[in-house]
Amino acid sequence: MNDRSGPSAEDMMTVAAARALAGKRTCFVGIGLPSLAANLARATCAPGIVLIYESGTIGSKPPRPPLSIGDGSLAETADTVVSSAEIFNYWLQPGRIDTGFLGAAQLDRYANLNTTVIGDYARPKVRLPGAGGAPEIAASCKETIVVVRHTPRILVDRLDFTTSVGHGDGPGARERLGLRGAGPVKVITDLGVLEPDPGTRELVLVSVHPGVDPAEARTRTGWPLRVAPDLTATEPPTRAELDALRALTS
Amino acid sequence: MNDRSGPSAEDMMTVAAARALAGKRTCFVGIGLPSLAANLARATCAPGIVLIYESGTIGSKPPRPPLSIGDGSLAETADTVVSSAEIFNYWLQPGRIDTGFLGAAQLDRYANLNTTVIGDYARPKVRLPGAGGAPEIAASCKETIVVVRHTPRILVDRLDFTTSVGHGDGPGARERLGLRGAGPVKVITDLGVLEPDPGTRELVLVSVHPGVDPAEARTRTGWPLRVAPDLTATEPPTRAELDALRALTS
Amino acid sequence: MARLTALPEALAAAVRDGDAVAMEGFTHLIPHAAAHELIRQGRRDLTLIRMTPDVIYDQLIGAGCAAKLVFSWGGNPGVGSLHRLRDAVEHGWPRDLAIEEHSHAGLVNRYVAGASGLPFAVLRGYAGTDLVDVTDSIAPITCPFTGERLTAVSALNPDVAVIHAQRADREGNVQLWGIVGAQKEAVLAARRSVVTVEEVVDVLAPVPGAVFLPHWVIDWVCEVPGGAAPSYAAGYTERDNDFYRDWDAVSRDRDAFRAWIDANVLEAE
Amino acid sequence: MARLTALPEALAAAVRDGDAVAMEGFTHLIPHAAAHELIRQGRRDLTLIRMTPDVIYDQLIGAGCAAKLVFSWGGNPGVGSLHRLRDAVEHGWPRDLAIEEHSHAGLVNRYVAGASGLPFAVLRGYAGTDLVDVTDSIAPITCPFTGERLTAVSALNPDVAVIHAQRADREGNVQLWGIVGAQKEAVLAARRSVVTVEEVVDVLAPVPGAVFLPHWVIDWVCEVPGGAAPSYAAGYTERDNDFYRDWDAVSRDRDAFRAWIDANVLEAE
Repeated sequence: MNDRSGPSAEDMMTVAAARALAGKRTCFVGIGLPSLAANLARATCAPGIVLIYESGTIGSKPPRPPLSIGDGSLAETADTVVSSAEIFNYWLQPGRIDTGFLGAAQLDRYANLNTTVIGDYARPKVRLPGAGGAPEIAASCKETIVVVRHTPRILVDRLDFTTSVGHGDGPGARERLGLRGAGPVKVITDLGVLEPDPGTRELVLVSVHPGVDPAEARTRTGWPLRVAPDLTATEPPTRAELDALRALTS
Repeated sequence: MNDRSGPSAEDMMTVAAARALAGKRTCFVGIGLPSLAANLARATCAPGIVLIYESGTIGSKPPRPPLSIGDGSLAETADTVVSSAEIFNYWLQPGRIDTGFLGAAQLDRYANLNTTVIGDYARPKVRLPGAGGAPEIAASCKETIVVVRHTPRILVDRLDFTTSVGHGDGPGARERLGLRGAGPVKVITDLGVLEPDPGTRELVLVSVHPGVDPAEARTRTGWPLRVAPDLTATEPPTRAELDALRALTS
Repeated sequence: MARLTALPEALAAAVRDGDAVAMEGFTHLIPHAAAHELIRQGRRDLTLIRMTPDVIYDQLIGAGCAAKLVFSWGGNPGVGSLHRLRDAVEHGWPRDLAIEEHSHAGLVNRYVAGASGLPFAVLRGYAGTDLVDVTDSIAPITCPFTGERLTAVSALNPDVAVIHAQRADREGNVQLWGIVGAQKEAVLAARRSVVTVEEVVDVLAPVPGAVFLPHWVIDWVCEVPGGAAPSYAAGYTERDNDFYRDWDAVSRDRDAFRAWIDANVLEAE
Repeated sequence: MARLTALPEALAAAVRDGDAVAMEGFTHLIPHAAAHELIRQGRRDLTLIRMTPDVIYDQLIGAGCAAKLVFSWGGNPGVGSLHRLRDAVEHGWPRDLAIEEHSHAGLVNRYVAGASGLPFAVLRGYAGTDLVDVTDSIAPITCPFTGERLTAVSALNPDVAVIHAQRADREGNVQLWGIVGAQKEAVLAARRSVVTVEEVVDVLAPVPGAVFLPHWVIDWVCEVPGGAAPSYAAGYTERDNDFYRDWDAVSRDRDAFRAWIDANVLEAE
């Protein structure tokens, strides 16, 4: 990648996701973009953040984002490595982790997530990887942040399958289900940032990335996306953020 | 102790207990006499036996029997040390350990054990240490061996408290309670060896140690002790057994 | 009691057609050599159990060894889909594949219950998800103290667990370290177990973070250096990330897949 | 977030009268120095929780700090009775002591449930024993898959966990090894935690078999060399078996006990 190139939409999404970790102590990291963003946060706004991977590594400090969740560098740089049983039972489930980072193949207006199938479960059009750690990350982290590309195939009116619960069917849903974390507080896309309305829990566009027309975000959303009256523009990536990102991905 | 001294009743009890481990692969060891006997077995009839202590040490090979169940030598000589949760949940509970060695303050004719209180529970005459690992050792080992001194204060008609279940109230009791191990197969005392009758599960005197009159064993038992028609005499300790015992205790 | 044998002999004795087989290793120490041997031995109708089916089960499924898959995340980590798994689920090729799926937390607790000799485990999980409707091994359970409603999952006790580890000694004690996943639980839950190792040594020097499995809970130990490739064994081998990336193209195409299996599994030994 | 402080300051902040306090360490790494500090601070009405009350709780009970004891084996290991515990239960001296007792398996699973954020744990235990009649935190539970009846125990979430470990780094990460007992579970189950350590070091070099507790689950770390005596810290100190044997005579007699506490706890600092 050319060092002089401006930030892409993807870069902006990663930077915005990294910024969401400022002030957080611990993050349960999924692989892919969440892992890149979490490591960018560690290099910029959250230098002391403890990254926890579902492979059981606690306090991983990989020099480069790993390809897989089980890459050797995650274990070698970790403060400790625990078993799969322990990472879920002792560390994730009790709600001691501040932030969970999730992706999804489908997301609805309440930030519920599908990573299981597109189409009918018994005869799916697309068989997706499935749940992994997501349902319990979504249930138990003090809050979650979802990172997805902004297309109407992903931001859908209705999920084909509910793999992980966001805000369920609206106010009070998480409490009724006994989910103790606060659920998704931000959905970060390549166009902007969505947050749940404090009253209805429906996702609202609160910020657009530099150069993005809010109308484009609405067009690319599978439900009639509400736009916050005080819609803001995302701060563009700083030189330091982009340098740190390049250092991680070059 | 004088190397020339003959075997005491206590020595005989220890040797008889050690012999009961011949052919066993694994033993869950309580502290005190069970630990001495298990280590004697390792030095004599069961050289490869794996000793497991409830402190979480698996494969301990202490050079001398430890004072406490947590002595450093147990961990230092172990194949591995696991947490308290793991030793009970993964190793004891599934029934993968051949023999459990137990002591008791009271034992009844069905080899049920009391290690909790003498007298009334709320205002006990003697507050004993309590359950420890015993209830689950008694429940889950493939079989258990109980080692007690032969007095009517210990071998009682009725327990003041049931801490650990032997053969319950007789035939079928363990099955009804869902206890999957076979329960006590031998009670070894300083006078002889008792075994459950295959039909009634009541303990029967099957062997007396050298020089012991079976009448004495009956007198020193708190219920009318039955004597096996084919009562045998315990083989006296061999020179090798006594030498090994002296080496452990000197 | 562990026996040290050659891998073909161990698997021929341990795994029968129709068995439920757990081959564990969470993106590390994945027992690929053992999977290839199962393909060579022509095993059929297996229930394959694994948190992360990964390329190893993509190969077994594509080779027609599996009737059912029990899993919690079925992708090629960091790359994308498992195309042989998808082809089986989406199109029934080379045969229909029954699916029983969980979250990681649920599946690992099924192993924990199995290793603990319990019929079920309890977790905070699945509430509000559609997984409860499609998976029979999930049920609600109520706390007898607080009345709170939680989730139970039934125990998993595979017929056979197969894992890869760094080392064993000549008695068959096994030592593994790095990312340790659910291997201990899988072995302790299973009726029989086979462990392939990078090397057999005289003495297992203690290693920080190592899991130790004593010889008396293992049935077969087989020395298979590199037996985790393209996965890795921390301290011995590196993960072959290029293989995982390249697998995407190989596995997308049925003929390319068959040619790969022919050349790399069936004609190899 | 761990703060490195002096022990008196940490305990004054962490432990209040009436708290439920778990001081763990299974016959190893027993936090005796912290117990002595609690006696000096005159704490009252504590619910003391510990698998093996041992000499440490004999002292706290005899000194009148405890209103209740939750435990699973209350003896002086290898020696005999805990006479101060017995005197409290049998004669209400120096005050009545409520008792909640379990088996080891039951009590450790209560910690496991607490550490796991669950309201209860399940085990095969207690069936046929009288413990079920005298202990409220035991209840029957039925497997939703097999109908089998098992035993549930309620979660333990102490107000404070106090443990002793070999080492911490300057950030407050803690490392302990040897017999590791239920310390990790006690700390993870507790609302607050205090860890005394043999030494604070710059870097925690990995040690085989070590448990690592990250700084962000610990509240206070205090450097207290020898803080486990007469228990021991593997790699640092030896168990003082003579002390345990001698304790029998000291603790049998109320006056001898009080004199010992005066001389060795109250007048020491």
